[in-house]
This record gives sequence, structure tokens and C-alpha cells, in this order.
Amino acid sequence: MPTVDHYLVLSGLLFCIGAFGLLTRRNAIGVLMSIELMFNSANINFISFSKFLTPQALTGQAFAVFVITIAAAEAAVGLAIVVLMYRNFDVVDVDYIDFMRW
Amino acid sequence: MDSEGLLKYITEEYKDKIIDSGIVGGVATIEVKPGDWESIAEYLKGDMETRFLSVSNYGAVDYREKLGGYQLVITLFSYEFNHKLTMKTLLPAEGEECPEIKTLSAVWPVADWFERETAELFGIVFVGHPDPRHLMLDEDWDGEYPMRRGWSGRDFITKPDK
Amino acid sequence: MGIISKLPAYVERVPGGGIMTTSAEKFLNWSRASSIWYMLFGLACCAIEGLMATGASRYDFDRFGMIFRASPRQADLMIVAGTLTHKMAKRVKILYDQMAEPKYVISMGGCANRGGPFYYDSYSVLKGVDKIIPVDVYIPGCPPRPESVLEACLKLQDKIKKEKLADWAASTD
Amino acid sequence: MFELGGIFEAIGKWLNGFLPPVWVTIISAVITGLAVLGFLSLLALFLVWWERKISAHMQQRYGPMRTGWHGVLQTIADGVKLLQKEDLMPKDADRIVYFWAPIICFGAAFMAYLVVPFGKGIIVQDLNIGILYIIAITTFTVVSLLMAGWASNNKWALLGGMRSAAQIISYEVPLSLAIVGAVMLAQTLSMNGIVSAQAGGFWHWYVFREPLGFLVYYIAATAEANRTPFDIPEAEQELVAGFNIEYSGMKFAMFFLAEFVNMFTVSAIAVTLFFGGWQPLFSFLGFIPSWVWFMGKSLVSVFVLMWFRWTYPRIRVDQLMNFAWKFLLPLAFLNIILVGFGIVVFK
Amino acid sequence: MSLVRQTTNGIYNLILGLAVTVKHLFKHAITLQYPKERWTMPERSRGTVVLLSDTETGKLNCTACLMCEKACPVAAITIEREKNPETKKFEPTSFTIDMGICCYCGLCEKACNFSAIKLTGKYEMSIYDKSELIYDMDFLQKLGRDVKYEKRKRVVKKTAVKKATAKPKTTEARAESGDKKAEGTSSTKDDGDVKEKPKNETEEGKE
Amino acid sequence: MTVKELKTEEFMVNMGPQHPSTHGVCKLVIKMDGEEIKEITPHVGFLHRSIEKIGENRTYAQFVPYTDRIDYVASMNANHAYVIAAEKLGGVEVPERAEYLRVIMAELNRIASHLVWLATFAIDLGAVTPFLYAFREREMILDLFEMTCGQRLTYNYMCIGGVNWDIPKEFEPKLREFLKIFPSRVDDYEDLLTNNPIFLYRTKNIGILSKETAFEYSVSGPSLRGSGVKWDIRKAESYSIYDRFDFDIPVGYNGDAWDRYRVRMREMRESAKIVQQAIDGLPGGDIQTKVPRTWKPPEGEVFTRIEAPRGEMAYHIVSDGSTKPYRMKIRTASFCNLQVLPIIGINHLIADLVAIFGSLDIILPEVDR
Amino acid sequence: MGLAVFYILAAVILVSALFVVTLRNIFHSALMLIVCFFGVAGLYASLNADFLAAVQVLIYVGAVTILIIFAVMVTHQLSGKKIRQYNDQPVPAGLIIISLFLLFVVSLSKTGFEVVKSISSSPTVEGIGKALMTSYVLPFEVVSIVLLVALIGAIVIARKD
Amino acid sequence: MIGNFAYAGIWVLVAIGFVVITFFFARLIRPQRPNPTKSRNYECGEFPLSDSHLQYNVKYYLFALIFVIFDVEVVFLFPWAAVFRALGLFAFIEMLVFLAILIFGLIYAWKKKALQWV
Ligand code: SF4
Ligand code: SF4
Ligand code: SF4
Repeated sequence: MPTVDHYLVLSGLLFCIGAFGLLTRRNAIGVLMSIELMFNSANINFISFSKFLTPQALTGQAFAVFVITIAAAEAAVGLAIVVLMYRNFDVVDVDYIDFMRW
Repeated sequence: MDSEGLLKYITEEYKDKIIDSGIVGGVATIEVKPGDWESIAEYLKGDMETRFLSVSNYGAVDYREKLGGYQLVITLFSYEFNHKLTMKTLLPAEGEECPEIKTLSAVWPVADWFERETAELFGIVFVGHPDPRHLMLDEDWDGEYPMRRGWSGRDFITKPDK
Repeated sequence: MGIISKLPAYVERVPGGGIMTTSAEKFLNWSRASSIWYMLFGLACCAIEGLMATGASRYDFDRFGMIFRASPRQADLMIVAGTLTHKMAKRVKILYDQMAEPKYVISMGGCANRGGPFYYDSYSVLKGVDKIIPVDVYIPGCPPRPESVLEACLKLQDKIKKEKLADWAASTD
Repeated sequence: MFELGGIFEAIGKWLNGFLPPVWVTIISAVITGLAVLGFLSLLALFLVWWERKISAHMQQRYGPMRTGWHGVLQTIADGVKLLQKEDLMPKDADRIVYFWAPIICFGAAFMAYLVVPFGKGIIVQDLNIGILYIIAITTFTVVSLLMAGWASNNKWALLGGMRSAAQIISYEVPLSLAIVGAVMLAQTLSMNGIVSAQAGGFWHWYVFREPLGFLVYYIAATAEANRTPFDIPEAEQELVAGFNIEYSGMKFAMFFLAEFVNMFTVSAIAVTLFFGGWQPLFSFLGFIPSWVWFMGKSLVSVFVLMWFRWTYPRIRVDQLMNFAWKFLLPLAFLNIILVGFGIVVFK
Repeated sequence: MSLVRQTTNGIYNLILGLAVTVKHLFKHAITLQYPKERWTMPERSRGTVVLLSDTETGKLNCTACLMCEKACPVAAITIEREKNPETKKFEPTSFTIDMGICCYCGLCEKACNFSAIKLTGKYEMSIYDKSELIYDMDFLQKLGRDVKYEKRKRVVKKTAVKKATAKPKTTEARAESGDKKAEGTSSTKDDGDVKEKPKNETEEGKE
Repeated sequence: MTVKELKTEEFMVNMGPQHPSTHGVCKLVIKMDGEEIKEITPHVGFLHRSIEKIGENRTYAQFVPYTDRIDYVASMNANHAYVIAAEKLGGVEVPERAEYLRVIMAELNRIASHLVWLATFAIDLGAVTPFLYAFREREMILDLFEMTCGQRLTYNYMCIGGVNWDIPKEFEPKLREFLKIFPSRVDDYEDLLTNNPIFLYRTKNIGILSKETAFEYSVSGPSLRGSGVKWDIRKAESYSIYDRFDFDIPVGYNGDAWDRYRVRMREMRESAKIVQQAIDGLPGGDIQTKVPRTWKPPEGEVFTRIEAPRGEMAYHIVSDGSTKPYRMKIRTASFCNLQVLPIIGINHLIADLVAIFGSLDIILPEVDR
Repeated sequence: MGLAVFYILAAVILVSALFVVTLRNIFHSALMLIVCFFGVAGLYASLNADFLAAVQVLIYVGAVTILIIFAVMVTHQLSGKKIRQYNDQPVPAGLIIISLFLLFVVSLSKTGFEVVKSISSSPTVEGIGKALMTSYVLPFEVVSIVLLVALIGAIVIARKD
Repeated sequence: MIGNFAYAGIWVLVAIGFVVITFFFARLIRPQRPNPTKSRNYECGEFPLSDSHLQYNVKYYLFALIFVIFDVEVVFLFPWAAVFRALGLFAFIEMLVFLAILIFGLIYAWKKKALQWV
């Protein structure tokens, strides 16, 4: 049976991959996808804690639902911004936008 | 107005431009000079007495043997007054020559395709035509004009005279 | 790949293998023959008779398991129904080439066969569809009756049923 | 006597006798999987034939006649023929995506049957999130259609893929909301639980408790299954063939199969949620095996879908969206509120 | 209020549509089950062109007058003729019709004054090989053998043309005559008893 | 912050020559923005069979079969247009009975043609069943034609000076039976389509053709009448014997696809009415005036037109006094009607384009000839 | 058995996640993201969180990735100019990430968790429902506000007027 | 629990296996005759006018956006529906508030013409 550590290491790895994508991607959509990966790694933590530490209370699971909600809202707004960016600057390149300082 | 009345009206109105007029096959017919082709068309369309808003037919006849040129024939028509008028003009041409004439597609948009068709089939150049591509023929048609009399070309077989 | 085209040669060496291959062949041929999907593609007058009227209730292609597919990728049969002009011939060739094997062609009506009434004095009609693509069955007529089209389909089925595994499954790559 | 539920249990028991539990799980999963696959293939064969027959008779034709008795073997012939069809892939296509799209499409359609209660005790896994599981797993269909449309590198396919994705997601919201209504009544998400909650005569069926919910569900389900009047994605007259335009042979067959499987899925869910699943019409009719009831009801529902298809014109894509968001969605909300009131008041 | 009316109207019309289709579901199919059933072809049916022979002598009626050749709009007919030294009359030595370009217009039949050429109700003429589209004299004669007709009087006035009647046999003309093109018609034949169907007395009649 | 319009890539796509809804071999190159159509360029000529050239090399009688192929959906009307022109050219009188038969056939063919249109239009909108119902009725008309002239599609029925065949004796009872059941069949179609909300949504306010545009592009036939112009050559320039019959000219109001649909549906009923009157008043007598085998009309030219199911069909024949026409120009309705498509089709969705194309009732041989 | 399942799922998740951040074609990245999410859903299922597994698929696969794919199609001209997918610092970024991970592992090894032996698996849907309706009422209502704000914000941003 | 979902996992493999095996079987018996035209894209009998991996119109995007929000909402509705009867009126009112806020969102979207296909 995997222990809580297994899950934590997995979630750590996933988080790091997401962070790596966040740092290296220039495409704003790519950045958003990396962020979604990081959200997921957080959720894995919540759920493994919920299973291993508080199996009765389901706190972790309830939290994970909220996190998913926030992630979805974030994706919606984030992608709307990407579309807006594309519309105004004709690119989806985060570096470029940073340069523009709007 | 019936055909005669119409013909009378038009011949009086545009006396100086009309070479010939008459009733052919029940339709009032006038013949004009190629130079007046477009201007008289415009008049006829705008004239409140005639109101030729529509084109019923528009084509060419290869009269090179008989009259030494191509005859353009346009039949105008008015929904309002229910009368029609045929207008003709003779474009002199010899042999393989391509005569030129002003386009009517600005006057009647529907003339667009009629002219494209006539242009590719008879080799009449419509000056100022907005879209002088081939209409009926293949895009890579070799540039000859198949509706001219006596034309022959790629696998064209004339019906044996039996 | 079409490995199956080479299979009979091996299987037939085994006792009883001959029967096996022939019955497999029969089954496969039967399936192809009774599920001919034709391409929704008409050219001229013949299309009204050959595709629309024959597909309608009175004659009903569906009885033969024939339904239309608009995409050549999913069609087995191209019914060249109507006059083929030089301009269109190029496109027909493209469509034929884009059909997936195994594919069949029925040439319907005089125009597709030999140019029909437009054989003489026409500067734009291709005189026979077989000049650009191979044809399996010709139907004379102008236009042929829907029954003639059905008959041609039966003939095509006969032809398919006689096919050899090696012939249709062989690949050229 | 003809109840099949016991058979599966018996097999499970027998396997348990000599194998470690892990292997029992794997083997029984594979067996049930194959059994359902077989059932679905037969079902699809039947449904395709049936649709052709029904449409033919509605149009005063016969439909397939020359392969077997009244053409019963027609779909087999079609299938075998598709097997022999050359498999094409445009050279500009996205190879991997192009390959996986039909697999995912069929897989998503198939996976839903994990929780469909075919009869009393005939259910592969009665997950306690049953209905949610179906909603979740069928979203893969959208993904597969988008993949197919995108990978083909064909404009018609892309249009079809985008359209169907937009359509399915739009109708998913009212669909889920309509299902929520049934869940509120049954107080459980498990499919078996929902069926059991409707026991005891047809007046207990939820279609009579929340007819509005049923209406919303059925309309949305028609759209989810891509049936006319909502068959926009493959609209033959507009998009030639829609997302599957470049597919041929077996890959096309998978889309085709998935379409019919999906049609049965939505019918099965409709029956489960609103028509008492495998419950008989009256309790004294219980001697008829439960799976007969289930299949009978589902097939009636499938027939209605077919009936729609051969009667109505196709709706336009923007009207389709408007209909989902401006008509069905408010209705679905209204349904939830009404059901809630009903429960609170009548308890 | 109009919204309600619109909706009810819409639903009513949707149901109306469903009613129409389901009504037809229980109507009899009007399909002709082709290889098993065939229509009785109308007498004037303009199908394959045949050459008619004299019922007694079995010789072609054609006098090689070339009227049909002249009348044919597509020049599908080619006739070569020779003067028979005995009778001092022309006889066709070769008579070919190119069925690939024939447009089944019937002008040849109209032009012929000797009831020698006729368009019949035969339609099952599909072939595998294009060269067989050119029908020669023998074949045309063979096709015309079972065609019943009435010898046309020299018509002076062209009114109320009395048509030669023909009752085409429904079975495969080609398969029967067992000629060069007979192969490959098995499926049309082996369907057993072939029924002849009168053209619908409007489908209603059958319900 | 100013927000710019989202730039989307407009793309061009070929619709046709092989496309289910172009009814033959028409190619529309459309520029689309998403699903919205920004520009339509029709490409025609895929069926250009050079019939005009052929016309110069055939005798007048030999050309009749070719007229069948100009509008194969309504061959009788196409025959009619040609023989009227030729008769006018040569001053040939037509017997009374032949005129009646011509009208019966032409009107029946108008019904058949509208049925084909209905079938394809319905299928364009995704309704398959009306297609089969419409073809069922069309078959009944074809049966009538077949028993009269032996062909189902290319009739070659009319000839210069009359008609080629008299009607057989079974014709009349069959025709009466058809006329009896036909209105109820039209009711069926109307039940399936006319007020069906989905159908209304798909056709109302779609592809509005204004009167002015219709005039400029010389649109004719039901497409013109759908825009509210009460114009029908059968009434306005009464040819043949149409002045003896009592019928209405249905017109629409908005000129949208639905109006064009309604006009055609009602026209079918009107045509049935004409046929009824014609068969009731069918006189006896000759069916053909004798025209010599080598018929030579006098030198001259003639321009006549008739109301074909799709609109004005006109012949301009120039004769040089020989057995063959010197020049034959054929004006067809679809040739002009198709030209309005780029005007009324833009800014619609691609699904609407299909509906508009269907409602204009274009058939390609008429465009290309 | 449990461990095997875990490792398989972990492999799926990590490999697909790696693909997500490295693939050149953004559409393929989005598809790999789906695989990754599906793997995570499997992980949830193996952690007795069946409701969450379904939600994961429903929201992430069914909604978020579809949205991402749509955004890709809206904004991305895959045919035209190739947008550069990466900036110039993959190496420093990699180093940062590796050190971050090491830090994480070290801190993890220092921490001890009180693992409670999980008893039976109770149905989670009801549990979550109760929790939402009782202890988390406020966050629950706040979520609706968040969603509303997100909706309004997204519409305002994405619409052109 | 894990057993329940193990079925799902194994079924995924079964489904993929089934399809792949069918594909493989088809590969054995089908012919393969490529030609250059065949591997071009189909576009109604012409060669494609342009590449079709093109940037697409925004209209679908807005629907997806709204869909995400409502899908999340559905997720909250399910657990509520499952326990609703037990919790009674209070839960119902809570949910009414929740729904009301979101319906407001819908109305907003409607009024903002985000649901309009322009
Ligand atoms: S063969 Fe006759 S009917 Fe067929 S397309 Fe040619 S002309 Fe038309
Ligand atoms: S039917 Fe017409 S085309 Fe055929 S041979 Fe006779 S005259 Fe010529
Ligand atoms: S068939 Fe008739 S018209 Fe023709 S050559 Fe013989 S006799 Fe003369």
C-alpha cells in the first residue's frame, strides 16, 4: 500500500513540473496549463491528507472541491485574458506583454 | 406601351444615336453604334418612360461572313411596363481579331456573367469588366473562342453529314 | 499491408485449406457486394434518375444495402451519372483518387460512356469517363431507367463476388 | 427464472474459490468488459438495421432486403466491408491524434456501460456516484470529436468538430441539471438506487414526478447523441460529413458504432432516471424478467429518437445554442426549484 | 401571450409532423423489388433500339433507305447498303448503332417508313466492356426478334399516328438469346419467379 | 483601454463541385469567418456542354432532344420554349389539341419540377422524409409521361407543329386520379414543413431578396414572386393558350426563403388547377401540323420566352434560311438567378447558405447549358 | 497491488505532465493535459475519493481543457508564424526547480504525519454534501459569488463591445 | 472501493485493446494503394485552398467559457441533491441562494449578449 509520503513526493514532482512550465513557457496558454498542473498537485495533497489523516471528516475532499472550483474560475478568467491579449497585441507571448507594461 | 409605341418613343428620344429600328419577331429592335452602346443603355435604364431595369437576354452573333463583324444583341425588359426592347450593335472584326466594347455590367449587374460568357466564347473584349475570368470554360482553356463559326479545336468532332 | 493476399498461397497447402480460403473469400466478397456505399455525386440529367429517383421509395437503393456517403473516403462506388466536361473531369479524377480502396465505378448513361448526345460538335465534353478512370460497368441509356441502374448494381455485385482475394487485397507499396 | 443477475454472481463466486482476489477482479472485469462489448456490438448491429428499416417504412420503402431475411445481415456486411476498406490518413494530418480520436470516441461510449443497470442485479459495478460517472466519462466524446476535427486538417472536419464540441457542452448543463432533479427525488447517485426508488407501479416513475425534468433531459439527450434535429456536427448538407469526413474503414466504423451506442446510452439513462429502469409497469407483471423491461423501454426510447430524426429538419447551429442556453437552461433551473419545493412541502 | 400561443402552435406542428411520418409507417411500401418484380412497360417505352424483322420470312424490314440515319440528331446510326442484284432493291450490309451516343430520342423510329427500327422497352443492357456499346446488325436483329409490332401503313397524313405495339418480354432478352453478352447476369436470373407488376394504381389502392 | 475587435482568420473553402447541397456541379468558393460567410464566388461551367454550338449544327427538328437536356428537371417546359420559338420563326400553326396537350404536359412537369425542388430543399434542411414523399408523387407524374412518350426524363415530346404522340387512353383516368389525390399529398408536405417551428426558424428572414435586387439581376420565376412581384409570363405575355385558364399567381411578401417556399407550394396547387381545366376542356382533332422533313424557316430572327418552373426561359434564334439555325442563344432562368446568391447569401451562416441555395432552385445545366 | 496501481498512475501523471510543459505543439500539450488529469482522477479513485474523481474528470477534462483547446483555436495560428514556445532560460529554470524539489524532499523527510488507519470507505458524496451544507456553508455561498464574478469578468474581458 | 474503480481502469484497457485489435485485424486484410492525390485533403473535389489549422472564430469560445462556470455549479448541486431530503428546508434555501446568484450570472450573460451568436 502506498503511504502518504508516496503521494506527497508525487505531488511535489507534479508541482515542480508545473513550476518549470510556468517559468519556461512563453505561450500564455502554456503558462495557464502549467498553473493547472500545480493546482492538481495541491489537490493530490489535500486528498491524500484527507485519506490518511482525517478519514472521517472529509475536510480535505471538501477543500479539494473548492480548489477545483477556483481552478476552473481561474482558467475561465485567465483564458479570457489570453484572448483579450491576443486581440489587442496579436500575440499570446507573456514576455512580450510584460515588455509592454500595460 | 406596345412595341410600336415604345419604338416610336425611343426613336424620337434618341434619334441621333439610332442607326436602324424596326419590329423583329414582335419585339421592338434598335441598332446603335458600338460607341453609344453603354451610354444608351444607361439612358434606357434611367428613363422613367421605359424603365428597363432588367436584362432578358444578352449575347452575340457571329456575323463575320455576312456583315463583317460580331453583332451584340441585348434584350431589355421592364417589369413595370411589361415591354421589351432589343438593342443591337455591330462590332466590326476580321478573322481572329478580338473587337472591343464598353461593358454594361455597371448598368445592369446581371450583364456581368452574360459578358463573361460572350467574351470567352466569342472573343469580344469588354472593356472595364470587373471580373474578366473564364466563366464556362476551363481555367486553362487555350484561349480560342469556340463559338465562332468554323472553330475547331481539341477533340472537337463535327457531326458527319449523313 | 494486405497480408491476406498472400495468405491463400500458404493456406492452400494445408489439407482443407482450399475450402477455407474459398469460403473466406466468399464471405468477404459477399460483404463487399452487399454493402456498396455510393458517393453522393451527380453530374447531369442522369443523376436525377440514377441517384435521386433510384434512391427514392419507388426503386430504393437501400434494398441492396446501398446508402450514400457524401465523403469519398467512405464510399465504395462512384456512379458517374451524367455529362463529364473537361472542366469537371479533373475534379472527378481527384475524387476518384481520393476514394479508399476497394472502389468501383459505374458509368451511367451515354454521356459518361462515350459523350452521348454531345459526342459531336461539342468543344467541352469529355468523350467517355473511361479516359480518366477505370470503369467496371457501363449502362447505356439517356438516361437509363432506374431499373437499369439496379441491374448494373447487380452486375457489379456479380463482378465483386467473382473477385479473388489476391486481386483486391494486393497492395502496391 | 430468466433473470440473468444470478449468473454473474455465480461466476464470481466460482472464481473466488481458487484465485487471489486481485486476479478475480481483473478477470471478472475483463470478462464483463468483453461481455458488454459483445452486447454493444450486437446492439449496434441491430440498431443500425432497425433504423434503416424504420426510416424505410416511414418512407414507404423496404430498406435492406437482400442480405438475409429482410436484410438482417446488412449491418454485418457493412461491418465486414468496412474492415476491408483501405485506411486513409491525409498526409498533413496529425498522425497520433488522428489515430486516437476514434479510439477515445468509442472508449467513452463504451465506458458508460460500467454502471448501466440492465436488470435486477445485472449491473457491472453499482458505483455510488453512478450517474455522475456517466456524465463525467461521456465528456471524453467531446474531446474525441475535437481531436478528430483538428487532426484531419480539413476545414469541414474542423467546423464539424468545433460545432459538435460547442453543442455537446452547451447541452450538458441542462442535461446535468435535469439529472439533478432525479437525484433529488432518489437521494442517491447510484443507478441501482435510483431504480429501486421508483419501485412499485408506473405512477412512481419520476417522469410523473417531474415531467419538466424529463422534457429537458430528453431534448438535451437528443442533442448529446447528435440526433436530428440536433445533428449539426455531421450535417451532411452543410459539412459534407462533419468531423469524420477524412476517416475511412475501421476508424470510421468506430465513430459510427459510438454514435449508435451513445444513442442507446441516453435512452438507457432516460429509462433509468425517469421510467423506473427495469421495474415493471405494474408490480404484478414482475414475472417478466427485468432485463426485458429495461430493453423494451430503452428500445421504445430509441425508436422515438429515430422517429424524430426522420421527421424533422435540422436546426441551425446558432439557434441550437440559443435553445440550450435561453430555453432549456432556465427550464432546468425551474425544474430543480419546483422539485425542491415539492420535496420540502410534501416531504 | 403571443409567446404562449407561438409555443403551443409550435408544439402542435411538431406533433403534426410526427403524425405524418407515423401514419406512413403503417402504409404499404411502394417499392418495386426489382429483380423479382418488374413493371409492365408501356407500349411506347423508349428503351433500347432494335431492328425489326419480318415475322414470316425473318428478314430485316429495313430497306436501307437511310432516312433514320439522316434523322438521327447524334449520328449514332451508320448504315452501309448494297443493291441486291436479284430484287434490285437496297439491302443493308452493315447497320450499327452506337448506343454510347444514342440519346433515345425516337426520331429514327419516327423517320422510318418501313417499321424497321423501333425503340423498345428493353432496359437491362449493362455491360462490362465498352466496345459492346456499338450494336451491330446481327445483335440489333436478335434484340428485335421477340418484339411484337404492327407493320405501319405508309402514313400520308401525319395525324394520330398508329403506333406499332410492342409487348416486351420481361425476362432478360440477352440472357435468353444466349449471345455474346450473356455472361454475368446470374443474379438477375436466379431470383426465381419474376413477377410483373402493373404500375401503381396510386399507392392508396393497395392499402 | 480600447479593445480591438478580435482578429479572426478568414479562410476560404471550396463548397463543391462535389458537395451534397449544391445540387450538381456548382462550386462556391466561400470566404468564411468562423461559420459566417463573408464572400461567395460561384464558379460554374462544370456542366457546360456547348449546347448552343450544337444547336448551330442540327436541323430544327433534331435540336428538340437537346432542349430536354437544358433543363432536365422540367424538360417539357424546355421543349415548349423551343418549339414556340421555332414555330414563331417559321409561322407554323399548331392544332388546338396539341396546344392543350402541351399545356397539360408543361404544367405537370412544373409540378414535377417543383417536387424535385421541394425534395432537395427539404433534404438541404436536414429533413429526409419529404424528399422521399415528393419523389413518390413525382413518380406518378413520370408514369403519365412515360405512357405518353415513353421516357421518364428526356421526353422529346413536343415537335415543331404540335406534339409527337397523342395521349393513350389510360392517360386520362390516371391523370384524374392523380389530380384527386395530389392536394392531400401537398397537405402532407405542408404538415411536415410549412409551420414546423424548426423549418420556420431555418427559412424565415433568411436570404431576403429585395425587389430592387431582383430587378437588377433579372431574377425571374418563383424566386421573383417570392419577393412580392406579381409577374408571370403565362399571364403577362400569355403564350400558347394560357389565357384560357383561370389560375392565380401566388406571391410572397418578404422575399425570404420561406416566401419562396410558399410560392412554389402554392404554385403546385395552381398548376394542378390548370391541368384540371385543360383536361376537362381537351378538344379532339389533330396533334400535329405537317411540317416537311427538311423544314426551312424563312430568314429572320425571333425572340420568345416562356415561364419555366424556374423562371423565364427564352430563345433567341437567328435563321439564315437554311435547315439549321444560324445562331441560337438560350436564356435560362438559373443563369440569372444564381447571380444573386453572392448578394443575398453573405453574412449568413453556412447552414443558411444551403437553405438559400436550395430556395433559389438553381439547376446547373440551365446555368451552364 | 495498491502500490503497483500507484506507480502506474504516478508514471502516467508525471510523463504526461512533462509532455504538457515540453511539447512544442500547444494542442498536443492540451491533449496531454487531459491524460494527466485523467491519471489524477484515477489517483483520487484509488484514494477513496470517488466523487472527486468524477468531478476531476467532469471539470478538468470536460470543461477546462475544452476551454483551453478552444482558446488555442481562437488565438493560435498554428499554420502561420510559429510562436516561440519557450523563453531563453530553460537551464536556470531547471536548476531552480530542482533545488525547489530537493528542498521539498528534505522538508518532507523532516515532517512526521499522524497517519490514521482508515476504516471503511464511506460514500463520499453524502459526506461532502453534508459538509458543504453544514460546516462549509459560508465558503459554499462564497463559491457562488466567485463563480459569478468569474463569469462576469470573463464575459466582460472576452466580449468585444 | 478501489475494486470498483479497478473495473473502470481495466475497462479502459479493454476498450483500447478491442479497438486496436480490430484496427490491426483490418490492417491485415485491407488493401493499401496510396497515391499522391489520396493523401491530399478532401475538399469537395478540389485541392484545399489553404491549410486548415487555422485560427478560429471566438463565438464558440464564449459558450465554453460560460459552460465552465455552470459545469462547476452542477458539481455543487450533486452532493446537495444527494443529502437534500435529510437536511430539509435550510439546505433548500441555501441552494436557492446559490442558484439565485448563478441565475443572476446567466441573466447577466444574456443581457450582455454573450449568449448571442453574432
Ligand atoms: S446520358 Fe443523356 S440523360 Fe444522361 S447525362 Fe447525358 S444527356 Fe443527360
Ligand atoms: S433513338 Fe435517336 S439518337 Fe438513338 S439512334 Fe434513334 S434517332 Fe439516333
Ligand atoms: S431502318 Fe427504316 S429508315 Fe432506317 S434505313 Fe432501314 S428502312 Fe430506312
